[in-house]
Amino acid sequence: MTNNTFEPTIIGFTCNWCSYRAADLAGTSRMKYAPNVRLIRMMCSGRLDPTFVLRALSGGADGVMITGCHPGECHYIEQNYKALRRFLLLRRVLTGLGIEPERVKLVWASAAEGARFASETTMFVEEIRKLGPLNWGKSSDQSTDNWSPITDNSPKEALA
Amino acid sequence: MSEKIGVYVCHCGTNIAGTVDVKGVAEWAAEHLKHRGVVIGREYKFMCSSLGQELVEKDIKELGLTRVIVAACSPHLHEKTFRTACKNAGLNPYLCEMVSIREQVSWVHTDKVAATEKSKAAISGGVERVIHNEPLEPIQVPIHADTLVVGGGIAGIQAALEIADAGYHVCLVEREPSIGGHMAQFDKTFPTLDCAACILTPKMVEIGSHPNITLLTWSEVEKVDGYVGNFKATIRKKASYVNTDTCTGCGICWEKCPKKVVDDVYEAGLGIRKAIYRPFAQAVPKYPVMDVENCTYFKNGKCKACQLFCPTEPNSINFEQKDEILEIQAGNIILATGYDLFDAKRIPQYGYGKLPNVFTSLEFERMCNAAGPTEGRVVLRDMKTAPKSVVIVHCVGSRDENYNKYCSSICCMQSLKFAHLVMERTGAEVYNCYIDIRTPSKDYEEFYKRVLEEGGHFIRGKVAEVTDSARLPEEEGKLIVQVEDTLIGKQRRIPVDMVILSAGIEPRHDAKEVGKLFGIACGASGWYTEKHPKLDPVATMTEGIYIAGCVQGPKDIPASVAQGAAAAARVLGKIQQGVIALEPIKASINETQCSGCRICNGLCPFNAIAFIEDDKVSSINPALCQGCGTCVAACPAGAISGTGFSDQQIIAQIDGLLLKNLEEPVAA
Amino acid sequence: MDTELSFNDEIANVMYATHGNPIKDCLQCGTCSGTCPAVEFMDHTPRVIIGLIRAGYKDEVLASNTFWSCASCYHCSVRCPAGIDIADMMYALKRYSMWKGQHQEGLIGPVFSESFVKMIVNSGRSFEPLLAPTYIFKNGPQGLVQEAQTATGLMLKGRMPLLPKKIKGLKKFQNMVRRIIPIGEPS
Amino acid sequence: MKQYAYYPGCSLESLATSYNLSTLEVAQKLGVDLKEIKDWNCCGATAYFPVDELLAHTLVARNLALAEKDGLSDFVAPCSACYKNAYFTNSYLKKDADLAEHINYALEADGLHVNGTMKIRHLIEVFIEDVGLDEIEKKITHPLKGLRVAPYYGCQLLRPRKDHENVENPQFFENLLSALGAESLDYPSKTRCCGGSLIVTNRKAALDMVQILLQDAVNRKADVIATTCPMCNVNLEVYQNQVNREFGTQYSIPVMYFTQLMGVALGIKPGKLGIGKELVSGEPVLAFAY
Amino acid sequence: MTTKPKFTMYWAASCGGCEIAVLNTHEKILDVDANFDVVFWPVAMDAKYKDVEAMEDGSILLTLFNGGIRNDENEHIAKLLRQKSKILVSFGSCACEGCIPGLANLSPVDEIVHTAFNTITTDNPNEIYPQTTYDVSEGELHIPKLFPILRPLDQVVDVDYYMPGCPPESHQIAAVIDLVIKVVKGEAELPPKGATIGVGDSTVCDECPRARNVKLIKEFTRIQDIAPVDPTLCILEQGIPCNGPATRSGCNARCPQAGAQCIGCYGPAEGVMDYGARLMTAFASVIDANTPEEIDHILDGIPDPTGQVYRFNLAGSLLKANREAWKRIDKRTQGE
Ligand SMILES: Cc1cc2nc3c(=O)[nH]c(=O)nc-3n(C[C@H](O)[C@H](O)[C@H](O)COP(=O)(O)OP(=O)(O)OC[C@H]3O[C@@H](n4cnc5c(N)ncnc54)[C@H](O)[C@@H]3O)c2cc1C
Ligand SMILES: Cc1cc2nc3c(=O)[nH]c(=O)nc-3n(C[C@H](O)[C@H](O)[C@H](O)COP(=O)(O)OP(=O)(O)OC[C@H]3O[C@@H](n4cnc5c(N)ncnc54)[C@H](O)[C@@H]3O)c2cc1C
Ligand code: SF4
Ligand code: SF4
Ligand code: SF4
Ligand code: SF4
Ligand code: SF4
Ligand code: SF4
Ligand code: SF4
Ligand code: SF4
Repeated sequence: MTNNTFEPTIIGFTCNWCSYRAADLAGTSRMKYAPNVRLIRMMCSGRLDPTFVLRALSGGADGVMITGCHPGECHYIEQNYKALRRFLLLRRVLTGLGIEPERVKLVWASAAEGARFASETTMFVEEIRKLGPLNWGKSSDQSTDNWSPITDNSPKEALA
Repeated sequence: MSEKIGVYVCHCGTNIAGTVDVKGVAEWAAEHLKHRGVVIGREYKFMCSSLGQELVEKDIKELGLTRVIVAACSPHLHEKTFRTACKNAGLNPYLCEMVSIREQVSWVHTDKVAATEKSKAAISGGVERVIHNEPLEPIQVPIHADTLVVGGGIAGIQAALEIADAGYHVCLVEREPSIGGHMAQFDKTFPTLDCAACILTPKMVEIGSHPNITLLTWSEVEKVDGYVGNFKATIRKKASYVNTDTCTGCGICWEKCPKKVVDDVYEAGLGIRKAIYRPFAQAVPKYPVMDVENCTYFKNGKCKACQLFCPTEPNSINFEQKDEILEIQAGNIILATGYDLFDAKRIPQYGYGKLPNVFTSLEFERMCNAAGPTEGRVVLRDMKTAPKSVVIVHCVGSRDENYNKYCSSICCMQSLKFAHLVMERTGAEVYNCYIDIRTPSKDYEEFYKRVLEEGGHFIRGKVAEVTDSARLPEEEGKLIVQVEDTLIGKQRRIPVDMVILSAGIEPRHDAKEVGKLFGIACGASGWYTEKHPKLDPVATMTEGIYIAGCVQGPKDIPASVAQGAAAAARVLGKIQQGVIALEPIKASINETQCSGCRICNGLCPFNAIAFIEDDKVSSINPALCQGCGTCVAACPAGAISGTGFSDQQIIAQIDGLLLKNLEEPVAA
Repeated sequence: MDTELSFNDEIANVMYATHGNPIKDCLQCGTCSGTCPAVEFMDHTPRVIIGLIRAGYKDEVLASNTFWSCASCYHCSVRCPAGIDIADMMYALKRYSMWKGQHQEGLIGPVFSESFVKMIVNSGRSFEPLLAPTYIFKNGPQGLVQEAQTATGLMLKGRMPLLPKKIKGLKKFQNMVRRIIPIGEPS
Repeated sequence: MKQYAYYPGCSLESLATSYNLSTLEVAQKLGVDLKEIKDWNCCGATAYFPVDELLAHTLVARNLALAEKDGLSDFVAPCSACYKNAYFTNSYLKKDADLAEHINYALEADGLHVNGTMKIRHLIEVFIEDVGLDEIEKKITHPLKGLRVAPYYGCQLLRPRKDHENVENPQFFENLLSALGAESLDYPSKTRCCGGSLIVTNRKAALDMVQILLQDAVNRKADVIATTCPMCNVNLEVYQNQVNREFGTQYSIPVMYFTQLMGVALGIKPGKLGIGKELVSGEPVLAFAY
Repeated sequence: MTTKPKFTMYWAASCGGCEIAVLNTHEKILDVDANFDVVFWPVAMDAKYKDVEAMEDGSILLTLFNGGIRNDENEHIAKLLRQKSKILVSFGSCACEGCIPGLANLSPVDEIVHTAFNTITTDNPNEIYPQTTYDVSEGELHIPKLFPILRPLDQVVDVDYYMPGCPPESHQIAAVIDLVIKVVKGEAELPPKGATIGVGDSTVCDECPRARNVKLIKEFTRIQDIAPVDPTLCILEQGIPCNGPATRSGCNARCPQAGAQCIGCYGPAEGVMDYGARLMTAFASVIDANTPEEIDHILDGIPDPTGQVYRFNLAGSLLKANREAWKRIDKRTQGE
């Protein structure tokens, strides 16, 4: 697969206190990074519902980046650990569904780590670029009319 | 009802317009998001200017906008501005959302096309989200006028006095038998070398006698319930076995007590006290406490000398006394629990605990104190010989990846003070071994200069080790300090009689647990996290809980006092308001849907979630909830919802960001 | 854009497993030098070497005997408050100077290392008698006498084997080495 | 019985044969099953890192790979330098996938593969932690009563322990010696470097370092210096006469492997422990036990 | 007789358990007969598709449709019955969310066929596979063509009501039948379209009698690996992943009452978008560990997390199927 022209679409979740501020800092410091990540602000990484990730992936995103305060530095004391727990389970479930777990990434960035935010973002975009498009949105096209049933049940050809 | 949405795209001069096709974006929104309710898409040079704000206000009034999107800088900068503008025009402020296309687009991207596309996606996401925003009203909570101050060091003392003097009641809880904290252990304080007792004692006495202050020493907070304006603290007042109603503090009991105990707290292990004791002469309150761990009677059932000799009528010693549990109400809480000294034993190469004449800073402070174990004489561990030469080691446990990474900020000045005191009291040669001398405050550099002039030696180099293994005849029987003098590039082995370790300061060993009790967090280094490091240094993330003094980070007495006063001012402001408006971003539980599975119960760090046994459902106290949303994300039954960051809002924003709303109209 | 690597980065690049080591974090505190048991025999202390590296004094650094005097005891690394693995950096400097073929005259270290490597490549094991001649002469005639005395003493005690040992799978072992450094084709 | 992958290292085949002998004797007595790794190679000691870092790690990794192949879980080295090398390479292998890939590429040519799953142990650790001091104490027949021992840890043994132990003032060696009935001294230079390979490359520096160690032992009136590493042992023992010549001193202090002291206390015949092979006689030590 | 409203029931990709459940309503089944004209119910009576095709649109009052849409025959009948019925009820988990047949969405269709016809347990030495068309002397035979993935009913046609359960509890079925009869008699009103009927409004925990506390799990295990299970304490609290917290109530917590963990057949609670996500978040929330290593270690106790959280709901979830399965569709639509 050649993906030279493939521009991944990535949804990023940030927490209000650290990672969103890191993104702000990257901005105020005019750091440059890849434009492929579109951010959503939540109060805390603990707000991260796995549903959001699934919705993004099934809706056309090629990757999801979850960011929050460093362990031990959560503004809500310890909620980022809860995000971590969900993230680790979610990755396992995604793997079971044949989705490369690398498509969902968890990044800790403090409000002071604009540079980290920028470099992690660019790195992630490159990782996703390497993985290629996920294409879930297109496959899950719901209009049943263009669905062709399998006409030949012989696996010999299909498996070839 | 279908919404009328206004989209405003800011140029920010050329800040945004330089990279994003602002006009194009505004037009695109008006056209392509029309079916989503966008009725107007405008661009403007400076949206935050008064003219920009008027634009929004006018449209709200004239076009009847029901939702507003401002695509400009970060919401952290101007969200308040535009929400206020909406409010002025009669629109609920929470129906306005900002979309960051400056910090997150124009400033970080160079490709104009990509930046413009990203801006469109961001606006599309914002529009979808704002459709689901609900009008919210701040929650009003009345403020109880009493304040709880925890920790009676100089910071807590200052805070308590400020509030009490302003006419409000304060309850001051101190763990030790007396207030005073670390400052009470010192003899002289830098940079002016005031006598610590002279400036501290009057304040302590004032605390003891202030009509507006309830002083609870030998006490600890065990539990905190409630929320800003309305805290309820459970306090354990430990049994002191002394009836303070009758005790006169005459001192006969501890004079007669046969049991001597090494005083690790106040005397830093250098002196002794009795099993019944008052830590120091100026202690407030003046009553002794009995240390049952060491009391002969409690151990062997025999003695009672204190009771026998107690002269009061009725006798003040009461072996039957029990711990008391008190409950107090408070509107605000100030935590001023201070610091612990870094344990110098953790750096074995400095020999503390093994080589007798290596001392810690606090031991040295006690030695200098006229009321201390040596009555102010600076002597070796034998308690008589004066040293002829002394090395003071800086940065012990500080600025070190192996221990604490931060600078303890007080040890440079304190080491200079030590150098001065050693020279003044013994005439010994003094060497300060340092990495950098940091004296960034008024009159501090002058103090450094003074010590230089007095003849103190300064060696720029971190001490590698202290040993008693002599190599040369002149090293016999001495402590040898091995250090590179980095300024002259020489290896030095300095044989001296005494070494003082300027141990750094650390968060209290129990800071984490205590923080948890009050619902506040520690940063990476263990100090409590302030709301904003520059602009809100005494408030915390938990409304109504303030911090002052060394709990917030290493600092000296002037800074601790300033913070104590600042925290008091914040509290007084709150009390004056009478009520407080809380951000309406909260979680709540739909009781019908809640199954009582209790999965959410352990998740809230602010203890906002309670399980109601009778109904077998959980419920959230809105005043305690800080709106993090963790429980919302966790409830498997989907019974918890959150305002401001609801599932619908976020899901809609995801779809919007992915531009799903353009192709297929999302069902309203 | 400036494409030339700074000396600091060049050195960082030859520290592979420790990812370049944070030598930029050095506080110049001197703990390493104060700790080093070999410091008396170094023309620059470890701290100064770091200072020189950061300031880009390449020639001074390469001309120094400091890293060849390092005993690799890692005591400095244990104590460094900036978390720098100085001992590892000393190895890196050795490698760099060997690689550039640029080091102080008359040092035994480089010769020793090279002959040691050869020996291992040839046999898979190290063997003292074989090693000795390559460096003994460097200690001068007196050194030779001393060494000979010591060696004879050891031989008499059965602590000096006469024949070198070889590992059995030497061919394959050498193929392995070949995948990393050129050692000539198999004979 | 648990089996350990035993990596004697080159010195134990030549200069330190007595270390090997005593190790095997003591291990047998204590029921520690040491299975020598087949066809191991030199770990490169300190001489390989100056030439090529990757090669240095690969040499170490080959031994680890051989041990992994045997399906054992613990890699045991009696030489502190071998131990340190194995420990560091092993931990890098675990942490650094890129390095592991490079190394495995080379190992492939030797038909091997390394995962970094071994637990790296020093011999003394196995005796103290796995056998246990209580167990050792029970088996002692000839306590070393009154023997003043300077416990010399040396440097390499301690470096990998930075993560979990007090490396500046460790106590485990002292505890072992006490269990043997000996009196372990507060030896100030116990973690100072002996000069290691500088003995070859910078004789003057190394002798200076050795001299300090000897002097400290003499100052503490030690009867013997106990070591945990063949390099330390050789430097302190074989080169004592050169130190004397260099500094005009008269040192004649026995230097023994900790395994030799253990062996004596466990009642193993001195000859079986390689005692008698020293240049500075170890005879005086025996007097305390018999 | 002809004035009675018409009733049909159909099974698509399903096991037949739903039909049994309906029959299990005992005497209630007689009410069905008394009040309805059963015109089409393949499992219970003989009928021809042609007869249904001939009916007028909207002439059937109530259709209980169970089973997912796995082949073109399923799809055809689903569309047909939709067209002919006033009230189409998605009946049982297979129709509502895919259920166990939907788990086949974890494999591409050719693999499924291969597994079914050519595994060790299948005696198929000549590797003969069913063909979609086959010529016999009487003419050409057709068997239904498989779709690449299984879809719940509402992904194919518009559905009026949902009745989840594997199978729905008989007492719930009886209640629904009663309701419809009342509606027919004008004694009651239908619930709003799209409602889930015959269920509770919370989750299984709500009906579960087991005691529960704040949950802190240090280890997950399978129920067969611990003995004995405390009969009074919440099963999840004992470290066994119980799907009860996320599963809609209505079954009276049958499984936990019987000593086993809930496996989730009633599907998600009201308003939930993705059932698996709710379970993930539930399990993750009770884990008592903070380091990735510890957490991972605990998660190792759930050997098949995907199957655990999507056992019944995979086809109805946001992602619906395994990526491999989707990829085959991509190829197909791209004309390969
Ligand atoms: C050796 C040394 C010398 C110094 N010399 C100087 C100097 O000369 N000049 C100067 O400006 N600064 C000096 N400092 C710094 C000075 O000590 C601090 O700035 C100051 O003491 C901080 O006051 P605090 O109230 O924040 O904390 P503390 O003095 O530590 O007081 C905290 C109080 O809270 C109490 N407490 C703790 N936990 C609890 C709890 N859970 N419940 C109830 N009570 C609790 C403690 O018992 C204590 O009384 C020196 C520091 C050291 C280590
Ligand atoms: C180059 C530089 C960089 C710095 N960078 C940082 C940094 O990065 N971070 C940091 O924390 N600190 C920094 N500081 C320090 C910081 O500037 C000060 O701590 C802070 O600005 C002090 O605020 P202030 O209100 O006390 O005084 P000022 O900022 O000086 O404000 C005093 C105000 O009073 C007005 N005024 C003066 N006289 C009168 C009068 N008679 N009547 C009425 N008004 C009057 C002045 O016009 C002025 O507006 C920096 C300082 C400098 C010089
Ligand atoms: S609103 Fe923000 S982006 Fe616009 S002019 Fe003001 S600061 Fe700049
Ligand atoms: S009873 Fe206890 S406190 Fe009182 S005098 Fe005796 S030992 Fe001291
Ligand atoms: S204040 Fe001075 S002595 Fe203390 S840590 Fe900072 S620099 Fe070191
Ligand atoms: S997690 Fe949800 S269902 Fe469970 S107790 Fe909490 S609110 Fe109720
Ligand atoms: S949203 Fe956060 S703070 Fe509020 S109740 Fe839930 S967990 Fe607690
Ligand atoms: S010890 Fe570390 S920080 Fe200090 S001079 Fe040496 S390398 Fe630099
Ligand atoms: S590792 Fe080298 S530089 Fe560091 S202390 Fe040891 S000999 Fe000195
Ligand atoms: S988790 Fe399972 S066992 Fe526990 S209360 Fe819920 S249904 Fe019952």
